[in-house]
Amino acid sequence: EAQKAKPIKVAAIYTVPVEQQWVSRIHKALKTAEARGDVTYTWSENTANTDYERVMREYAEAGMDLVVGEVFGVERAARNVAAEYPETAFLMGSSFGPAQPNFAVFDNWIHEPSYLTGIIAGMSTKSNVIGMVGGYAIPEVNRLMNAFMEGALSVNPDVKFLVTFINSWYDPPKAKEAAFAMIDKGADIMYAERFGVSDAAKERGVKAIGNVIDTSADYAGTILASALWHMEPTIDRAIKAVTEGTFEPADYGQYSFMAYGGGSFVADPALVSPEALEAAKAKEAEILGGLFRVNVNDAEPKSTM
Amino acid sequence: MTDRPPVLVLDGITKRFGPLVANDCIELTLAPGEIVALLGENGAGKTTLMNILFGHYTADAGRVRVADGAGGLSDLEPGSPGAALAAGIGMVHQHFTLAENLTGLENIVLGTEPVLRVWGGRAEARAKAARLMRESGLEVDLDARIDQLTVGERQRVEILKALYRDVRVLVLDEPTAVLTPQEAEGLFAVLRLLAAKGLAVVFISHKLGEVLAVSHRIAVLRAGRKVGELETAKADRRAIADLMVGREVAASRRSPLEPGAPVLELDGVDVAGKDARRSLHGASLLVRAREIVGIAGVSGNGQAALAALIAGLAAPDGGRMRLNGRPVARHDSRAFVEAGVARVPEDRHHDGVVGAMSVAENVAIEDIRAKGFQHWGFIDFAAIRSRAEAAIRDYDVRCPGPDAPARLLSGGNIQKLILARVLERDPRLILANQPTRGLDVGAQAEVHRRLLAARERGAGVVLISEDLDELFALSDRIVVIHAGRLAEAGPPEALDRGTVGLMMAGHGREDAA
Amino acid sequence: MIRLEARQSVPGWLRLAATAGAGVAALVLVAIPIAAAGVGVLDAYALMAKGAFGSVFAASETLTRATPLILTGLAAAVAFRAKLWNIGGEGQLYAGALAAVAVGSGAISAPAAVMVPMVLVAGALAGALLMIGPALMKLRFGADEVVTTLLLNFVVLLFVQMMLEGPMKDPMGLGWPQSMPVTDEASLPRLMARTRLHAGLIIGLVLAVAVAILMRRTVWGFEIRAVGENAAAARYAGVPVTATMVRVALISGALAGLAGVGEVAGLKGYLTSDLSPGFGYAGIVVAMLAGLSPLGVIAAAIFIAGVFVGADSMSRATGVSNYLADLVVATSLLCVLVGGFLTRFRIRLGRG
Amino acid sequence: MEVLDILLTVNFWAASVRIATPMIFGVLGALVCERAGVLNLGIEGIFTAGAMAGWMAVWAGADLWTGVAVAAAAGGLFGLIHAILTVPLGLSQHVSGIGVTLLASSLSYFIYRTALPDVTTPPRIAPFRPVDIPVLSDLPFIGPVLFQQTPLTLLAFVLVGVVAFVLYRTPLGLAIRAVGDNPASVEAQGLSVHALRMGAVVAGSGLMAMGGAFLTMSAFDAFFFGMVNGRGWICIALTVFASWRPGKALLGALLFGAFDAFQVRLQTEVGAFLPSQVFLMLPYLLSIAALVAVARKADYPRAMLTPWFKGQR
Ligand SMILES: Nc1ncnc2c1ncn2[C@@H]1O[C@H](COP(=O)(O)OP(=O)(O)OP(=O)(O)O)[C@@H](O)[C@H]1O
Ligand SMILES: Nc1ncnc2c1ncn2[C@@H]1O[C@H](COP(=O)(O)OP(=O)(O)OP(=O)(O)O)[C@@H](O)[C@H]1O
Ligand SMILES: [Mg+2]
Ligand SMILES: [Mg+2]
Repeated sequence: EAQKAKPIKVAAIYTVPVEQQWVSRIHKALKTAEARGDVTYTWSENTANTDYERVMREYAEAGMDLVVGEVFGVERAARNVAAEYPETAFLMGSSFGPAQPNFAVFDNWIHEPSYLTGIIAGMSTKSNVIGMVGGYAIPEVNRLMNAFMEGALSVNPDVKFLVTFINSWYDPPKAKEAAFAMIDKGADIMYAERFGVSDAAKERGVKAIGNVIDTSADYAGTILASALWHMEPTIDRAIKAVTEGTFEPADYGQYSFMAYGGGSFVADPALVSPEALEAAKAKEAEILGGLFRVNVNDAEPKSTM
Repeated sequence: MTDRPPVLVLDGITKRFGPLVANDCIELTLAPGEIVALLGENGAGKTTLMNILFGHYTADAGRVRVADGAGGLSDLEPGSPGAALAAGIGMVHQHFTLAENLTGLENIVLGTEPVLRVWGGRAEARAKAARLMRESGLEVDLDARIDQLTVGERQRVEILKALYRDVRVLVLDEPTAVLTPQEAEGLFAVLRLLAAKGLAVVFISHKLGEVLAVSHRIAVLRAGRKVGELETAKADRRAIADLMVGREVAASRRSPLEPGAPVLELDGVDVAGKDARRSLHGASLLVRAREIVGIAGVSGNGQAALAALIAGLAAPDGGRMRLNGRPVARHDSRAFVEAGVARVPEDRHHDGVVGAMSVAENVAIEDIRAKGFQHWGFIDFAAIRSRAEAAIRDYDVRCPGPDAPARLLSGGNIQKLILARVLERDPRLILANQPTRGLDVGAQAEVHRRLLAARERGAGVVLISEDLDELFALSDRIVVIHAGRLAEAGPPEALDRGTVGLMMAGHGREDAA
Repeated sequence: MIRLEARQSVPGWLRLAATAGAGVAALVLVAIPIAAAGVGVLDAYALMAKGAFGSVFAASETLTRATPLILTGLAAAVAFRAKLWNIGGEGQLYAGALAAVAVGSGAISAPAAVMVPMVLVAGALAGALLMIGPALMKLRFGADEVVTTLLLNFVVLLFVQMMLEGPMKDPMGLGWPQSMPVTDEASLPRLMARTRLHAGLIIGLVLAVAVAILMRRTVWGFEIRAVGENAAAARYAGVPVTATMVRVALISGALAGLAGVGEVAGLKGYLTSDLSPGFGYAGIVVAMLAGLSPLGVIAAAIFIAGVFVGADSMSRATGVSNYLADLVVATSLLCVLVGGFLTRFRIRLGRG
Repeated sequence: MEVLDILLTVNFWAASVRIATPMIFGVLGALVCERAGVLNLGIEGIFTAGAMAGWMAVWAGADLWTGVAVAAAAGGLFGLIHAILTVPLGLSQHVSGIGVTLLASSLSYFIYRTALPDVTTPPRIAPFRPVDIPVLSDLPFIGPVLFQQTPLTLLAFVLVGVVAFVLYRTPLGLAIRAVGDNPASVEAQGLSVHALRMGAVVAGSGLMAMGGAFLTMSAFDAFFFGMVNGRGWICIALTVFASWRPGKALLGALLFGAFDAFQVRLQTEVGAFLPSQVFLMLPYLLSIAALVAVARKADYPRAMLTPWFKGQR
């Protein structure tokens, strides 16, 4: 394949608005690349799955070099469209594997830092009740919740979990109410998969665990630890490959792992006990050293109370 | 009286609806204390003229002038009922303008209070309404919601509403159509009283007797034009009818016939309705072929329940019912139609026609599933059309054509359409519920002729009416309904109106006679 | 003073002029946000036209999006004719889709000649069954169908999600809540290579004609119209009102169910809980725009689909936020609504 | 017993009231429109517009109550569009309503995105805080449930009384009730059918928008796409349940709030045994059941959906 002149043309297709935590990470990485001058960047947000295929085609027809997106609802169709436009590189969030000739995949593989936040939570809870509020019970969410629960149980077998799904990506008031209900039931740490949960925690003076994005500045004194996702390693690699003409339909998922800097774990030393922090750091080192592998479990997590 | 300066002048009023000229350069002058009757066939343009006067419609030409305080006349703002009310004009509408979710009192005070007032005022209003009721004899329960009232009671509220405004000019558009004779008499007394105090009244009615009894002057409209005006004192029925219709209206005569086999038998039938008005208690009734049984009664005494029963819309809760000598198996409209029952509903607009559908479809609606009108579920439009054309021709239904929507027809023509629909099937039993209400003299005579003709062809007829003249003229026997109970009064020849009136008020046959 | 006067009849030129006028008005109004976003207005419109009908692909996309709208539009048109306010097209669409995958994703294996009709019937049946509840609740208890059908949309969607996370989950879906794919035998054939056009469009067109015939030419249609226009008079004249209502409910639900079948067996291949971006609700708009005329539904559906596809594509080509597409659809919709008004009435100034 | 435990806690009822608050505004708004004879399916979009406009005003520097006023004005503006289309022009209330929903939400999103193109985490405002009312807030049970809420919740309760008072105790309310039942009754008494209807739709839409404002200014502190999440539609349903009465509207909204609060709590109680969707369905199914129970007595504004033209029959 031929080399391409910078900036290459990149388009992104999101099925949700760019405020959605998940998508916001891709958006941010692409914005950064645009600011660096590596790419020109256009995007469509809130694109219904019904329209996804058309939008892919339109971008491909428009001569995009790289199309980024998430094809969870349209896996097969997306692969078919991609195959028709071999000149365009596709990098898509997907639960499946890559496909020839030009369809690479990624996913938010931050189960590792999630496990570490679980350790923090497990050692920090006094009531031994942890609340978890999710949007939808989809693999991308379940996986992180399960890793978190496993991490917590690994240090505190007595901990119990409350799990609720609110069936919406953006209904913070509803998420907040769900969180309140759990705090009423004794949860003293809230796993904040959605906007609204940390708000409830802060209002009621309990702690929260962040997910995907770092919100500790917005909830001073509330966020114990967060499992963060960074799309830059993934996006930058893809951009580089496309620019150099070496793009392969690979699985970029690994670049979300901690080892590549795609996932990271942060904790607030002011709120977390030194022992807990130490335990998490020790586990982090094991993970980075390849001595420990966090399980991937996509099943819907259930309350254990 | 007419020498006084006028309180109201209609000057060259013209109104068109598309190609139709509903009012053609009409002049009318009204003096204080004068009762003017406005006569004309259905669709002559009476209501249209009054609607212009009151501001519901805007005239295409001409103006309405009302007396101002200074002794002169000034133009009334067109198209504004508010302005008309402010000028002291009140109107009792032909079709009720009542909000049914409000009480009578609320309907009366609606629009009379400052809209943005926050507190008070209702007590005086109630007192005033109560006084009006006492004075006029038009009694209603002011705190009952309108939808709980009978048509007659609603009409009383409608009249009270206009009286409440202390008007100088009062328009009454067919106010007596749903009142009992006694109520109508009460209303006339009030009108005379108010007129004596200077109220000017426009009174519209199809009942010539009333017109002659109450009015000072008569104006006649025909096809949108004013064709004559005369002093009531110098008028007689025949002259008026001639003016209105342009020809003489002959009354039908009932010829003596020997009744045949029973077509409808009710034997101790009970209907448990929502309230007394919609209930029957141990009602027994026999209707034979070739006879007309007239049901007399004050509205709201169970006529609705009886009509629903005979129309097949309701089943009895007790007792026995037989049609054509056989017990009724299914109480539903279609079964009754198929058993040869012709049903003429009381409210022709509500129950009689589907206004948005064509005349032809409305003629065929009872037969649409019959052989000859459909094949394999597909409608035979040619058959329907030819049936409709025959109906329009034979029953003189005035309409733009079989494809015109039925809502464009006037009430009288809707009634003819319904008669054409139900009588063409050669029915064995006919239910005619208030068949001539609101119809002009010509249309009334036509309906009467049709019912008598059906009787001669062998049908039994149940005629429910609040018009005693009609009952006495058509019935072979009169049965009185009161509080859900039926009482045989006998053949009209052997009866006088007083007896029937007393029976309608709840007295037994013996003490009434 | 401004007065309105109903027209006796609507001349053809006026209808055309009003539609054109409405289009122009919509374009003028939409120019405001486009210009506000810093894009050349004329360029934007050229791009919009191109995006909707400018190529075989664009036109095929418009028709593809119109396909479910035709069916949900018919569902609403039939029901509204009888004054049965079925707002539940969305739920019935999902019910139809669910039934289609239940039957068509391998549980039964048979040749296409058997499978395709079976999938269609299953979807129609599911949509129809879903309407039975609201119809009976209305007829039996007087429960307002606007509310029951509306609320059932939420219930059905949750039920679909439950099925997709439970018994109907694709074991090969890597945990993602989606159904097993519809087998090739059970899929509706594609109409054209390299486009997404599928046989659902033909089904929609045929059914539009069928519904038109049903309403105008048959006894059932007659009874439906009579019940809708005046149920009291219809009942009085012996029309079986209850049976007609139930019949209408079933037909309406079945049509919406078929829309779901088309989307899942013709377009996507498997069911997810985001199958429809509100096709059921859009069907109401389509039906009313068409004046409840079954054939008009076709035009209205293509109009709505074309405006959306064109505006969406334009927003992408110009880099304006793609929320603009919905804004254009909404504005066009309201303008067309007003345009229809101008054909029915004459506006007169002053008196005389 | 666990279920009973839920029902006996103060926090459960406080949550019910919170969840109910936007619905109270919404149902009141829908009720005012429908009482005047106009179905307003624009509600879902008007909620969104209120949520966006109120929040954005505060974000741009206005104080909270100004934000509420801005939200109400935005709602009133979209109400005016619906009113013009459906009242003097007499166009289909269904289409106009859905059109207004589409217009109001897409315009809100478009404005939001145009104003904040590069935001991945929505900016926040300082929202309304629960107020402490002397004596009342300290009452046992009632205090925390009713009087430790934010001012908007208290406003919602007050508005129930205001709407009820206006509808049933003032000439204006009388006219609104009449015009929704039979416009001819109002016209014949010299009042303007169109002015009454348009006024009611504008006012009702303003109320609806305040429900949206509650979401971004009280329940939460930022604006999100799609955050109204069907609440408007539920209000349309609750209006029928409420039989178009303000008191019953309050009851219906509270009932729905309680169903929802209950559902969330039940999910954590027995969520391990049943799919989460079963709980989420609960409020809808219970609402349908409640409707069926009261349906016979439902008292429709008879002229609803029917346009009125002067001089036409
Ligand atoms: N709103 C309207 N639109 C169209 N045409 C109308 C309208 N109102 C009245 N007309 C026409 O005007 C004519 C006169 O009607 P109008 O109601 O004035 O008759 P009327 O004399 O009151 O009859 P009736 O004695 O039956 O009450 C009718 O034949 C009808 O064609
Ligand atoms: N919506 C309408 N459009 C056109 N014309 C109408 C409409 N409604 C009524 N009309 C006309 O108005 C006239 C009067 O109508 P109305 O209902 O008062 O009948 P009517 O002649 O007064 O009959 P009746 O008083 O005996 O019931 C009718 O002749 C009819 O043609
Ligand atoms: Mg008249
Ligand atoms: Mg008349």
